[in-house]
Amino acid sequence: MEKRFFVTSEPLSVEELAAEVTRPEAGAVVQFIGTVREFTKGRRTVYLEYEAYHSMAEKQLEAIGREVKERWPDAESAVGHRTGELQISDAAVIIAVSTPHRKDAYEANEYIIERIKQIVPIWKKEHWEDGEQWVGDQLEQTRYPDGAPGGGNK
Amino acid sequence: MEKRFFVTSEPLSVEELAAEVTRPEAGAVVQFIGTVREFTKGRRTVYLEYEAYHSMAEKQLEAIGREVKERWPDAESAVGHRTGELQISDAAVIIAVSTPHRKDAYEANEYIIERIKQIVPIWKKEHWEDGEQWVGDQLEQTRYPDGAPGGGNK
Amino acid sequence: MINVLCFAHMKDIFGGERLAINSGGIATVKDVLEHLKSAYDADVSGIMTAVNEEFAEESTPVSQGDTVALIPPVSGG
Amino acid sequence: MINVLCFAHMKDIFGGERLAINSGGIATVKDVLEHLKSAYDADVSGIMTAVNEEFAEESTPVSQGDTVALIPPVSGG
Repeated sequence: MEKRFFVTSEPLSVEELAAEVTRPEAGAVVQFIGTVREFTKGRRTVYLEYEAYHSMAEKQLEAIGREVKERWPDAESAVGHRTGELQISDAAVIIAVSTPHRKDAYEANEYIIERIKQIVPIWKKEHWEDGEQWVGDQLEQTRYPDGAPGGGNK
Repeated sequence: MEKRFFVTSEPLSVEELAAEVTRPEAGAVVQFIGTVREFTKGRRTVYLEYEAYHSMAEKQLEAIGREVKERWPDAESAVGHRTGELQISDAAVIIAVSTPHRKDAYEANEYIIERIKQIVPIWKKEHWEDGEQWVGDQLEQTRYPDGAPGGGNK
Repeated sequence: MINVLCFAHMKDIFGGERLAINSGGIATVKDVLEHLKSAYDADVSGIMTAVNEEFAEESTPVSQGDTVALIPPVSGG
Repeated sequence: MINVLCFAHMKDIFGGERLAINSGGIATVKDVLEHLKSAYDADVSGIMTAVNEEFAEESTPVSQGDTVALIPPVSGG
């Protein structure tokens, strides 16, 4: 079997992620696909760049998978996160969760994306027409106001 | 463009449904895949048979799409429902919703499956090793206790 | 004539997907159901209906050429 | 030596993905950060760290051959 929790520079496939969790015991599969949005806060993104601490990111995704198992013992989950240069509408992350009954699949799926944004060492850099910036906080509470702190690219 | 809300006897594709709603304005796509579960209440399903009032079912799915637009104006949705004989793990329904921000995509998606189970004229018949039965109430509040009421197949 | 469509276990009750009933004396959905009850000795109590693909009430008018569907509790999804 | 991995804008601050620093006098993550601050005049305040791929505290021990990663606020998903 392929890895259930992985980071890759290759395009992600919803078909493959869904297949990873589909099984006779499941009546529901919920998938989340995080896609590159063209406009964020009125500013046009040309492309995004994702970087990962690859080995640790996969470990953290697996850890989230174990958290899910503790909270929803009947759930099976799989996550793929892409790295590198992504164009508008490309899938950056796909999360698939299967459960016997659908309510749990929605809840566990949403739990996973929240946790990814908290504990998985992956970073994105916005590339605009007139600049670029590492995004500091996916929860959108803070953003480095002018490029990287302490210097760095503008 | 293909129909966004359709009933078909052909296998459904998560790839195609996701593609229907993916767009530059969206940062999130949530998909629900309703799959045929092997065991329900301890009884083993051999296969399911889905029947639809085809033309009305598609109209009702479109009506649900309009309801979604009223509640989540930024959402785009697509639904495919399959009919005919379905084997264990086959997808009976796929719902795809895209929104700029993910919370809405989960909510709107769950809204759609709830509404399908209320107002779309589609029926399923369970086929077990020792019998068969039209399922009377998807909300699982009632089930005809012994086959069809007023006679019919056992 | 009035076309009657039967789905799910209604098909078994009426022995087919489509019936045609004479529109004489029929003005509403209620009349259609009464007719079916007496002509087929069928229990259609509590069944939902649609007239020309729109959900209907017992009081919904039905006339020559209309299609009335018998809609058991749905179980899609 | 102690391996230091720099991600996202940390790469720009330190001019590369990997640094190697001498383990002499280094016992904890805090020592590593102090060293980087003085050697690179870099602001690493508030940065998270991992030692050998596990999230760490300032008090987490670090020894010869360990890998310390500088983890800016993550933004995956």
